[in-house]
Amino acid sequence: MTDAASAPLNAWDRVKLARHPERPHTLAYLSELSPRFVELHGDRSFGDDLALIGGIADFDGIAVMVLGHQKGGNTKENIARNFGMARPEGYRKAERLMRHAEKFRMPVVSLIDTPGAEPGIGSEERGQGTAIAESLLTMADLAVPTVALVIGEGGSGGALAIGVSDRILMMENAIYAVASPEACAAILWKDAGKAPEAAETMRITAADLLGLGLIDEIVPEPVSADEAPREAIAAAGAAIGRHLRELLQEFPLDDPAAMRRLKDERYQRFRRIGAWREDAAVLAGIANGVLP
Amino acid sequence: MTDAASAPLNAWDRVKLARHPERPHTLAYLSELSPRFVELHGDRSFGDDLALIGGIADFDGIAVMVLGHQKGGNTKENIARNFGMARPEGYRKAERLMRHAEKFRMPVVSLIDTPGAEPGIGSEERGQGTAIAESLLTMADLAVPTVALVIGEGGSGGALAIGVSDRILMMENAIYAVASPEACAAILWKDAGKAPEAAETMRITAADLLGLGLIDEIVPEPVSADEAPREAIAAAGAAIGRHLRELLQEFPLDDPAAMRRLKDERYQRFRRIGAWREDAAVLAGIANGVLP
Amino acid sequence: MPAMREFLSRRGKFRPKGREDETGAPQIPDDLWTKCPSCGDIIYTKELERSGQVCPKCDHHFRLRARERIELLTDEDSFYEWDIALRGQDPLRFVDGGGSYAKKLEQTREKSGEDEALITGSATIAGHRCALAVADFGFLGASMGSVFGEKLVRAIERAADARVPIITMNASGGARMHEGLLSLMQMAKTVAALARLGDAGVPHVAVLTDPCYGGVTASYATVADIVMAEPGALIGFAGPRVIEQITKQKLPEGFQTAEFLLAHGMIDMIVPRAELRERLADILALYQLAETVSHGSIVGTREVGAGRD
Amino acid sequence: MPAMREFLSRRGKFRPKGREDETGAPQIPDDLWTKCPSCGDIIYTKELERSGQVCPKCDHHFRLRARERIELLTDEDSFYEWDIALRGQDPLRFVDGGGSYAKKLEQTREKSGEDEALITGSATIAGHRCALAVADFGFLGASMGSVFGEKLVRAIERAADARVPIITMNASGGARMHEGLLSLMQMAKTVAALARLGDAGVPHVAVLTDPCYGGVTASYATVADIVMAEPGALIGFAGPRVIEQITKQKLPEGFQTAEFLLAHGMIDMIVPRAELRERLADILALYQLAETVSHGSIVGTREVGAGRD
Ligand SMILES: [Zn+2]
Ligand SMILES: [Zn+2]
Repeated sequence: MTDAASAPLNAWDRVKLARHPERPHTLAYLSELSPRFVELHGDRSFGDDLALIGGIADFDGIAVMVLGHQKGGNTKENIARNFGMARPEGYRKAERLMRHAEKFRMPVVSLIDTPGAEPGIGSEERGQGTAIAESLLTMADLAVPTVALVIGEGGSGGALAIGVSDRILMMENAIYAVASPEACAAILWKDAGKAPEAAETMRITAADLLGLGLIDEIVPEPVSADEAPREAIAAAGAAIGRHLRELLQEFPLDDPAAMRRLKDERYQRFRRIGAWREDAAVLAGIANGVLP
Repeated sequence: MTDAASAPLNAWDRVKLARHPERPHTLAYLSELSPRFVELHGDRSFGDDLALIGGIADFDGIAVMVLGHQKGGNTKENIARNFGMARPEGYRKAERLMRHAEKFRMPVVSLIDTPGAEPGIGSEERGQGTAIAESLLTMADLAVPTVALVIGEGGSGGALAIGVSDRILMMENAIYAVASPEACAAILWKDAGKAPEAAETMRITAADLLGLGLIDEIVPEPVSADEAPREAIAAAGAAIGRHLRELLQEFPLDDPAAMRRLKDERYQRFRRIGAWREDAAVLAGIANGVLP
Repeated sequence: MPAMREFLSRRGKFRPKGREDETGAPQIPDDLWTKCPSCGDIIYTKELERSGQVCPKCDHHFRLRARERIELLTDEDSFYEWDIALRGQDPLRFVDGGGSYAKKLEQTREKSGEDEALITGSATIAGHRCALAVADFGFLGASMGSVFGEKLVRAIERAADARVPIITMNASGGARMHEGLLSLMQMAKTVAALARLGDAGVPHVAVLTDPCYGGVTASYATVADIVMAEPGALIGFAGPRVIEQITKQKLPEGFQTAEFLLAHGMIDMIVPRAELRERLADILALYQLAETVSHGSIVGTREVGAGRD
Repeated sequence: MPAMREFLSRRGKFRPKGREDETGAPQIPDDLWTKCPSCGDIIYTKELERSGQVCPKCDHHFRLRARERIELLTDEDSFYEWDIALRGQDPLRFVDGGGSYAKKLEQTREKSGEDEALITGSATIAGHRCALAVADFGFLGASMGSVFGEKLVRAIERAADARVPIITMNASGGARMHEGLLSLMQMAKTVAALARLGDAGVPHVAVLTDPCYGGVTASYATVADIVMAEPGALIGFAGPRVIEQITKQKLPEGFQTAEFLLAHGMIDMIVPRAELRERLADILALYQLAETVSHGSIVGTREVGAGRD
């Protein structure tokens, strides 16, 4: 996998790297980056989801609430962690911890790494859609600075649920997509085997998304994170720390006006997203009070 | 049951009246008192509890959020309504609707009528204690006026969960107790048959509780509500309406300072409750820096 | 009230497109008779039209196009459409087996008679002013792309400014794949707009209709202040076939129906199409009453026994 | 900081009552050997004392009296008790088969060596100042009566004023029946005080210990910002016998244990007694750090690889 140095990687290569079993997951980041992490469990209404974890960490002298999808390092762990696919109780835990962070004025750091929210009977019974939507709503309105880093797979709504952040970063070999390339290929090509083509046209790599203005920064992986996890984590920690400090400087936590500005800037950030044009002839027609 | 007119009723008589199968329940009050009621369902995470209902009602020209326990009028209904014993999802629905009321500045009217929160395996699994506690917390801090009326049985924490109100009223033949007389007798007398004695010494009637300063007003039932439901409901409606108007006058909904005062007065109301004394000798000892 | 003036002035001044404008894929065959997909009954098409496309025998609610819903719901001539000049782009230069997204958009506009999958505007319902955002399943399965999101957010912002409730009527087959992550981000964008609407104390009522899946279910539609659904509508996050494939389990009877969601606490009520207008009018009246009372004016006087019995 | 001064000044100036003061019903027989009720092993009593009353073989956590918990948890000589003059009353003139509540209170004070079921005060844990409220199951099953509620609320108010976290260590067998509705209302009273503590942004950490039932579980203890429990502690709303009687169902294995609550999402963590002090110190340090950072001061500098591995 040292192709990175020689030939440019295509989107499908990145997909494989983003899913690489040796790639470090959230707990590896925490153990490397925080000397003090207190994990908090449970949604207070149904269960505790091990696929989406959270807790308070001392991150370089800042008390932050960390939220992150957690994949396993082997099959047994992956079964316990549901392959990083969170259930409604995971998103409800995340929402609870976001409110905790707001109450005690802790910035929120999200580490995104999921194939997507779990599709399952129980998840539908307990309102997977509603749980994700409520997490989005809470996060959009949170009165503390928030930084998200996609460390592996950023899979659809299940990823975004903890990613409505003031700064959005991606590891160089991470991906972030509206659907898995396989699902996209199955729907639009009627052939899941066309996933590599789908991956390309979907624009899911860090470079693509930086180009589209959807993310703020790429954390370089000169050697991919599965091969050099500590180096990748250190670079990620440095980037997150820099953004946190910038945000805390610009938006002092104890200044209500700054928190309103922060929320306003976050709103504008997402408000702008999209590609559209306005048909000049129609606009002229409206202005003149007649249809074009 | 027209003894009321002739001889004074004892506590156990009131228990029987409060539980009388013909006594009107929450929906009867709503149908009599509101020309427009939109029931809202569900806790948005697990289920919909038919034993604790809620919705927006036009109550005499005021849009209010009504919450109430709902018993059935017959066995089949009682099974569907779980005999008015709410589950955690009932209290979570109540909490959700309280926040709805606060968001849209609607006063909250609670109609209390439950033997208690359901004791059951599923209820424990889904956190009956936590659900009640969160309902108490939300209600204690609500920035809209709240009026509670005990229409039948006010059974323990399951009743109080929707009763942390600015005004607390009781129907003349309602009861309000920390535990059922049967449970109290079983524990303290080791004999559930001593329930009538327990009922007496527990001070659970409206008159007792008015005397203890725990409630604000008794709604008279010249004829008990099981025999004259429309009259009882009309009297209840008049009392609730009067308290609502007083509260709205004293605490205008669009005045944030008034809402802070309202919350402060509510806090002081509950803050005061209890019976204690301070041992003068010990106080003197503390003042002098020595133990008495 | 400058906000209210703007709320009204942004309309395009023209009558709404009628059903006769729709050239492509009508839900209802133009024959004399229509077969109900639920009970199999053969229904006189005119009768179906009179019932708002509800099967008189089994109560099956046929899918409706957005403009049909608007017509059924709003007071006559009260609908003023917003943002009719907005057009989709092909920001990713997306190409699948069938060609480019740009071409597909063009074809879909032709075929569906609509410019996008969401129609927004202001209207009155039984005299109550509201903002409306109605999804059109006939336009690329009402997938939420950039224009969908932008139109919805503009409608929410106008509702917030004018302090007028917004009603969304929702359907969706899933994400607009062709717009990639831009499509996913519309979930955050629309929900963020609702957060501000909520801070302003303005209500959002959502009506979920068949089918409602994916990003729409996982964003703005389910965090409404009141969520209702049409009888029998299928509503979920993941599609039933995906769930069946992945879990290898048989799905329970009635899985993901509106009735299933009600039982699981996810929606406030199920409202038959015939009662929708009246129910929404009730709700709008109650919110209006709350607004009036919160500004210090109480109109009612206690009349004992003035109830509904 | 006048608030902090008051926080400290309200203490009674005397050393905490030691275990030697307890005259009645000691949990641990004063013999050389103690039998573990969980594994049946015979343990050298002195060893049990050294382990904080945890069975060295099966990890069973014996119940502790409140002062034993305070001794195990706090820095030496750091505990200053509050409100030692508060005494219960008999407001209902409650009489059961055994006599009056007034008499029962008197007897219980004699037997237990305590004046009420809750002991409050200020202390430091590994140098971190906090308020403490510790329930004593040996006093009428740590039922929450008026004095319990009043002491707790005073402690919460002092914690809010001084902006110092409060740690509650909770156990309870249920309501104080003898105080009737006054007892029930302590649920509202204590939770209302916590609502204000929360508005002030001051944390509450609750430790649930065996057994914890009824009003305490349904009020202040479970709405803490962080809820932890001792291993194996039984925690619930309704008692297991009541549930079994009413439902006629066999209770599932491990029902209402701390581990059951963790799996069902109700608590944040299970902390063995031996680790409690350290874990609380960590949490207090993190909240302290948050407070410092929120006032604009960041002390750390990024050192790559400064982690725990
Ligand atoms: Zn049919
Ligand atoms: Zn043992």
